[in-house]
Order: sequence, then C-alpha cells, then structure tokens
Amino acid sequence: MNKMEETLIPKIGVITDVRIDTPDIKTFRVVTPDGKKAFDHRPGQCAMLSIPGVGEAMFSITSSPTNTEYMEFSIKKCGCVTEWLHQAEVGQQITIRGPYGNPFPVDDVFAGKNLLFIAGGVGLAPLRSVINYCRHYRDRYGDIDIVYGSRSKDDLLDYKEIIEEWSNDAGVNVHLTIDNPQEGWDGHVGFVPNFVKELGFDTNKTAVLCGPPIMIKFTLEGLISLGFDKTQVYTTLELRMKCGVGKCGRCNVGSKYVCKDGPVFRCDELEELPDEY
Amino acid sequence: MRKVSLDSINKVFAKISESNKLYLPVDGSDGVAVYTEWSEGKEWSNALNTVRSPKDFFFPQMENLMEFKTSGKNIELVDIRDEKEDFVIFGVRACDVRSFDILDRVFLSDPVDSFYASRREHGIIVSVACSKPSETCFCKTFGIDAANPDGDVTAWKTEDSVYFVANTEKGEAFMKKIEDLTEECDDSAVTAQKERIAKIMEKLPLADLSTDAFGGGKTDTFFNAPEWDELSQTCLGCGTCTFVCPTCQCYDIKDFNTGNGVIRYRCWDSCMYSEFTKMAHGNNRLSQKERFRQRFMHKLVYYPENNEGIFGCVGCGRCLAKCPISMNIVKVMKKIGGNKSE
Amino acid sequence: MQVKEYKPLIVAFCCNWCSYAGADLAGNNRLSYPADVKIIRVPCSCRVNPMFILRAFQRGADGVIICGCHPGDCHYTSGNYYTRRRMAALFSMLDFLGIEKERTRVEWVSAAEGAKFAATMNEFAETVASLGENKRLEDLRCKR
Amino acid sequence: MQKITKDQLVEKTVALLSDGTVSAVLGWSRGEFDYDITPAVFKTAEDLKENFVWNDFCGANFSKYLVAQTGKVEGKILVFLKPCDTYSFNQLLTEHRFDREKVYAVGIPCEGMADIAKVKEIVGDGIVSIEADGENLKVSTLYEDAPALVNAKDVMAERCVNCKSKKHVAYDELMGDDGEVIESNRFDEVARLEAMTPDERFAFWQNELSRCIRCNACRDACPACTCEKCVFDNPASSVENKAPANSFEEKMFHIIRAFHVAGRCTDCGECSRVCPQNIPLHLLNRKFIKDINEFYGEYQAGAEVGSRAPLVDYTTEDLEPGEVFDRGDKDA
Repeated sequence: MNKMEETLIPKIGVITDVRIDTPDIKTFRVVTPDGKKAFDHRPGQCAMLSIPGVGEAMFSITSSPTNTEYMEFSIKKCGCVTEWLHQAEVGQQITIRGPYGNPFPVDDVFAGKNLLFIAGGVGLAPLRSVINYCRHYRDRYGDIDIVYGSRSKDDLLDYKEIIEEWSNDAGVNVHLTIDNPQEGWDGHVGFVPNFVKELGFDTNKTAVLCGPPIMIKFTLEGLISLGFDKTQVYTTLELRMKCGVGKCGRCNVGSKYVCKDGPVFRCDELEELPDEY
Repeated sequence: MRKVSLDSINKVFAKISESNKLYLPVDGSDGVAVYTEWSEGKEWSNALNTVRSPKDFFFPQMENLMEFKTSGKNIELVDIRDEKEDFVIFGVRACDVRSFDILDRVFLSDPVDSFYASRREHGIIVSVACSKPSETCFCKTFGIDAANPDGDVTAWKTEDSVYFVANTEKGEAFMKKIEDLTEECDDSAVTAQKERIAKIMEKLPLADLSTDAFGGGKTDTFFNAPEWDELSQTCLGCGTCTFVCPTCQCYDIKDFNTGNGVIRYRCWDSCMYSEFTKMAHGNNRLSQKERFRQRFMHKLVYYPENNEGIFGCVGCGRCLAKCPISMNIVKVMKKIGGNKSE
Repeated sequence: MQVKEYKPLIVAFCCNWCSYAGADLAGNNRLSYPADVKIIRVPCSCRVNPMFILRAFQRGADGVIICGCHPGDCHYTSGNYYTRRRMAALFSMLDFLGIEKERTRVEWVSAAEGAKFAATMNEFAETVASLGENKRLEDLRCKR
Repeated sequence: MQKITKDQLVEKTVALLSDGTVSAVLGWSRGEFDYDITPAVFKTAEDLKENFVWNDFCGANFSKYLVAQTGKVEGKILVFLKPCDTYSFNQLLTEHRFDREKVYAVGIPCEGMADIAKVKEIVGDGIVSIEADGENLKVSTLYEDAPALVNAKDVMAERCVNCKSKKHVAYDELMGDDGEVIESNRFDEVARLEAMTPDERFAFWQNELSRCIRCNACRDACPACTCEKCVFDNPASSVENKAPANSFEEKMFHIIRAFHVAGRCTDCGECSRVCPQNIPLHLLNRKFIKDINEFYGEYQAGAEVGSRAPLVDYTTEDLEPGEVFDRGDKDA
C-alpha cells in the first residue's frame, strides 16, 4: 500500500500565542512546526485538535480564512481536552486535522446582502471568522449588524477587537449587551433575544445565529416575530464528534452528519431534522 | 464452473494457504463457529453462520491508528500503517457479502478511510450459498439471494462436492491457483440446489417481511411513532445487537497511554450505549428510547436516504438470535411499519 | 546482544499508619531490600481496590503485595479485616483463572517491624523472580 | 412442561388489573417464534390476552427492571417471579434499589427453562414452532416433515439443570405450590476447574474469555449490577473501555465484574444466558460463592432481606489470604 492520505492522521501544530479573553475563554494561535498555517479553510469550518493521551475534540476556527499566517481558536474551558488546553503554554505542540464541515455560504448566498450576526457568549467564536471575512471583502456585502451579548462585560469575547476595529468600520454596527447591570458598563443590559426584538431589525437581512441552544431558540422566535423567514437565518450546531468525516456515527441526526453536512445549517433545513440536537 | 469433491476440499485450503492467509468458519470447542485461520487439521464448519460477522476482517473491533511519542512540549507522530498482504475469507454467506457493500458506502466514500480501504483491497472473498437457512433468516427482504451470493468467487456446497464460479479478476486469480485441484463441470447440480433453496426461502417464517413502509424521507413518519416507547421499554442498553451486526459501523477513537507513548486506536462503539453522544455540556439522547430509535431509524430510514434506497440491514438474523431480550429489527419493522408486511 | 539480568518489578501497597512506617524504619536501619520494590502509600490497606492490583500487573508489575496493620491494630478499627476478606476472595479468583498465586500476597507489617518488612520484601522478590516475568496478566502495549 | 398455565396467569393478572390492585404488569411478551420472548410492561387486559406468554422459554429475570419501572409506573406494578428470581428480588431490596410498596410480587413455580441452543443441537436449525407436550417439547422444523419430540429435561438450560432452589423467598401472592431449596451439583464444574493445574485453568479461561466482544450484556442483564454509572463507562476512571483490546482487558473486565457482585450474586445465571459468545460467566460468580461458603460459612445472597453480604462483613478469626491456598492440595 502506498501510504495514502488518511484523514484520521493529524498534523502536528504548535501553540504560538495564548490570549486570555475572559475568565473561562482563551484564544490559541496555532501553526505547523515550520511556522505555516496548517491548512486552508472557509469561514465556519472546524478543526479537530487533540492532545495525545487526553483526547480529541472539534473546535470552530475563529480566525478568518483571509489570515494566511495562522489559525486561531477561541476555546471555553468545559471538558477534559479544553481544561488541558487552558493549562498549555506557548510552544506546546498539539495535533490538528481538518478542515471539517460546510462553511457559511459567504460567496454566494451572502454576497450583496445585508448581514445580521447574533452571538451569545463563546458563540461569537465561529462567527468571528465570518465577520472578519466579510470585513475583509467589505465591498461584496451590504450593511453589517453585529449583536453580541454575554453574562458580563468580562465575559465578552474579543472585546478589544470589537471596540477598536469592528466598531470603527464603515457600515458595521455593533450592538453589545450583558445579562445583568455592572459597574463601568453604560451599554445595553438584557438577554440577547429581547435585545434583538428591541433593536427591531429590518427583514432585508440574512441573519447568522450562534450561542447556547436556549438563546438560539428564543432569538429565532424573536426574528420570526420581526418578520424574518427561516430561510434567512443560519446557525451552527454542535454535537459530540470523533471522526469528523461522517463515518463514526456519533453526530448523526436524521440522515445528516453534523460534522460533514453541518455544522452550518439554514434554520428551515434544521426543521427537517428530527428533534435530537 | 469448476468443482472439487468435498473429500478434497482440505487440499484446496492447503493450496491456498501456501500463498495467502486463509480464514474460514471452524467450530470452536463449544460448537460455535468462528472465523479461524486455516491450518492442517482445521475443518470447515457446517454451521450456517458465525456469531461474529466477518466485518472484523475489514473493520476490526479494535485497531491501532497511530502512535505518539511526547517529550516536553513536543509531539512526535508515528504512522504505524503497514503493508497488508492478500488474504482469503472463505465461506462467507450472501448476507455478509452484502454487508461489505454497505460498509463500503461508508468507509470508501470521500474521504476514504485508508485503514479499511487497504484491508478491502487485499481481501479476497469466497462466498458460499446457503443450503439450510435458519428461521431467523430474512435476507430475501433486502433483495439478497442466499442461493447465489456475490463475492470474488461464489461457491456452492452439495453433499459431495464444492462448486466454484469466479466473479471478479481477484476471483479468477484465486481459481487459477486451485486449477489443478478442480475440474470443469456443468451447472446442473448447482441449478438443482438453487431451486431447492428458493423453495425453502419461500417457506421461511419471515419470508413475507417487507421494507415497503420504510426508506429515505420517512423520518417524519416514524420518528415520533408512539410504538418506540413500548419497543424500547425493556432494552438493556447493551451492545450485543450492534456488535454482532455485520453492518453496524459506528466507532470510537481513543487514546491509550502505555507509559512510554500514546497509542491512538479505534474500536467499535454502539449507539445503544448511554455515553455514545455525551458531550462536556450534555447529551442529546438522554433515554434508552432515543438511543434505541436511532439504531433502527438509521438502518431503515437514514441510511437508505443517503444511499439510493439501500437499507442498512442484510437480514442475517444475528440480532434475532443473540439479543438478551429478543428485541430486534424484525419486531421493530412489524410494529412500526404498521404490519404492512402481513 | 547483552542479556539483562531479570529483576522482578514488585508493587507494594503499604498502609500509611503501619506498613509505610515499617518500610521507613527498614530504611532508617539500613536494612536492604530490592530496589525494584515500588511502594505506593495508601491510607489503609482496604483502600486497595482490586482494580489497583490488576492495573499494577497491566503496567508491568511481576508481583503485587499489600501490607497493612496487623489484624486488630487498624487505625480505622476494621479496615484491614475487610482487606483480608476481599483479598482472600480476589487471590483465589486469580488462581482460578490460572494466574500464579505466588505473585500476590498480603502481609501484616507494623510500624516497629522494619526488619520484617525488609525480610518480607526480599523473600517475596525472590519468589516472584523464580516465577519469571508476569505473562498471564500482562498488557503487551505497555511492554515496549 | 410448566405446571402453571398461561391462562391461569392471564386470568389472575387481568383480575388484579381490573380491580385496581396493580396498574401495570411486568411479563413475557410473545415473539416471532415460540422461543424469542421479550420482557414487556403490560397495561391493559387486551394486551395481556393477546401477547402474554408463559412457556419453557420465559427465562428472563424481571427483578432488575423493577429499579427503573417502579419509578415510571403510577400505582403498583405486578411482577412475576420464578423461584430463582425471588432471590434477586430480595437482594435488590436489601440494597434499597426499589420501593417494595410499589410492587405486587406474584411467585410462580418453575420446572426449569429450556435453552434454545440445546434444542437446536438436537433437532437442527429452521425451527418453526415449539409446543409443550407433556414432558416433551414438540419441535417442528423446516427440514423435517414430522415434528421432533424432545424431552424437556434434555434441553434444560445449565442454570436450571443445577437449580439451587424451587422455594420462593419473596412474594405477595404465590400461585401453585412452593418448592424447597435443592441440593444441587452447581459447584461441580468449579471443582473440576479447581482440580486442574494452573496452566490448564489458564488455557481454559484464555480460550473462553478471548471470545468476549465486550457487548456488556452480562453486566446489563445482571440484577446485581445496578450501579448508576459503571466504572467501565466512566471516562474519568481511566479504565473506560469498549473493546477488549487484548487478553489483559478481557480478564480485567470479567474479574472486576465478578468481584463487584461477589457476595451479592444470587447465582441466577442471567450472565451466561445472555452472553452472545456462550462464555460460561456464571463459573466466575460460582467460584466466588463457593469460596465464600468455604471461607466464611454458607451464605446465599437474597435468601433473606437485609442480610449482610460476606465481603462487607468480617470476623476477627477470618483466615488469611495466604491460607486460602493451604487448605487443600487442589493445586498440587
């Protein structure tokens, strides 16, 4: 057998930078040992990161494909792999394989549209890749609105980038909210779904949703009450995955495999799946 | 068509095993047939089938994928895939031959699983027609002809002889090797056997089982069927059905720390297990009902939806014989299919 | 190729209150026992779960010995009585599976019995050495 | 041939259902053939009349189902208990695994259950029907014109051949006559293995356990295995494992499984009944039972509610682990 390409066999990656974003989210910069980007990807796609002996897990790639030097992953501490990563230092090697899943349709469906990004908590991680992609090719898209909420000011991911870069872009409107009032916060206070309704967006937009399941559920209801159609709303799913290529059977929901056919789904497509995600 | 007398079949096995490893069902100490590497003195079992399906040969219960050596912050990855040699699996029944096709559609679809692919490439399948199907057999339901199985070579075993026909290039090469031991013959004995088997197939208790109610696009019809509660009520949540099933292909990837390195291996997994879909933040299939439903929906609806209507079951009857509580796909099909088959 | 002299790896689970102190005393008194005896301190001999013993064998031990306080002297009153029953049952089962019974042992060693500790270990290591490598409860993956 | 009939059981059950004594019934439900019987929860008289069966293939022990079902059912659930099942029932009660108040236990006599594998050994494959006919089973197959008559004793499951008791140790109501604890030969096979050399024993178990596919059926069917989360399912235990990666893991799983139920195992034999690979797992459990009887005095788990299992008990006079091997010269 000529050793064929095997998707389950990863590449070695090196963590070259660790940024502490919030008390439980860190952003890791990963390149190959020779300093290159491990592979090309599209906005919304994922990668499998692993630490030998600890485990392997799927993470969305936070950095934009337009960044050709490295990849970034914003990772919340919640299980054994993420806990281990949070203890890792710069220079630590890990393994990486991918890219997996379907990207957001940035070049066809999104082209020329007004975009509305709605994220809650670490749900901004997969959207950051799309947002920065769209900002990079600013002239291809209409207005961009970003609604982002978190538990508190300290839990807002990429706060510096949001304030210093996104807010200053022409035609990009950022709307931030936190769950409870906090000293030193003069922005909006309240949950994302209500905030979306208060902001009352025009329906001439394509919306992209990401966050905890409960937030997605109520925000989607909110958007529909504003007159949005489900075909205008995209979201991403998360299920347990092992292989990443639609074979191991873990992320199978209905006839779809979230790793291969998702994680990006249009909300009307989601509705056709059995209620198991 | 060529034949060899049953008395001389061991000579055929000896000839083949000169150049290739040869596996065939052999009765174990407890009388249960197991695929065993042939060597002098081992006899081809008369059993209808093995408890463990031959999917093992292509998708083993456990296989090492790669190794890691770690030192400080560095990781060294060792690709441990090795060169495979051709091997022969002899005596595979029609249902199990079809199961390879079902597995192929998973493992050989893009991206190809190279571990599976290399085994598949090197495996030569000699199938054998069934002469005495069991009451648990229902391969006919899935359009499988027990009297005329696929495979690189098809064999028929009669009272005194074994007849062979090659179906593929690999099969031709196999026949070439045993040319001196076999003689050209007409197909009258085989035709007679085929007719006899066809009659038995008609009489099997599950002969009327039909898949008409199932298939792709039926998710909404069955997903919320009230019968799932009753069907799954006493399911133990063990993995017997999945592990004896020739088409179940779910797997887990795990790491084993040997103390001087890490072995990453994969092993069979079962959607019936409670932690199959468990994530750090929760589980999307909390009860046994949901897990039970997943297994059967996958075989009867999801798989055909993705594979031009082909069902993920071959009717081998292993789960009928082995489930500790005798709950199985036939009972599920009859119950939720609304007895449309009767 | 140089043939390495075979030295058995012994895992000794020692209770914190008696046997570990006994081992300590053996050390303080410069009594010698094989360096390949690896001591694992446990709060009480009854902390030793059968899984610990199997895992020791998996990871390369050739013999496993459990040392606790003498019956009646347990720091927790009755822990070692439970150990006694459990290990009797477990060792008998290992023997039933054909695993050499000489590879497992329970000994009671008090904090004052440094000499007994050393003697026990010497004798146990010798016994295990005479059996050779643990083959019947080995995990080949850990032997490379 | 069972002494009590299906009709008697159905009649009794329908009466208890209709007068409101119980709201559900744990019983055996008919299958496609006459031997593939599924445990089921019946809630209506119609369902019972149509699907309830009682024959020589009703081997499943329902005790463990009570753990889950008593929590699901409003009111009382009726459970049928064969004599051996009553021991498991008591053992679960001892361990406070279900609420006795929610159960209406009906003891039924058992003349021993048949093993379909043994039937097939005698009459061959292709069984289309099995009927009780006096002392015999009348078995019709696809391949023989006349049905074969097989003596029920000749096809009895191993655990029934070595039945330890026909006495019901727990019930709210008993149908038919109660039996007695029986002097059985159930330890003979264990003794035979004990008499072998360690090498022979090792070869024996290596051969048996190498067939294990780690389907966990033995664990999941065992009425004594009722941990909410098994150590072998717990990723944090570092022994979580789904596949028998090698002979070590096969042994580890079976040693730990048997050890964990040692002293609590009632010897109901479900582990061996459900094993798809026909591994004689009950021998491991019986070895523990035999040892415990010899070391610490006769003990039958589940014989009475509340008894203290031998491995969570002690006396100051217990024998030393090293003495275990000195008592006899079985290894000589």
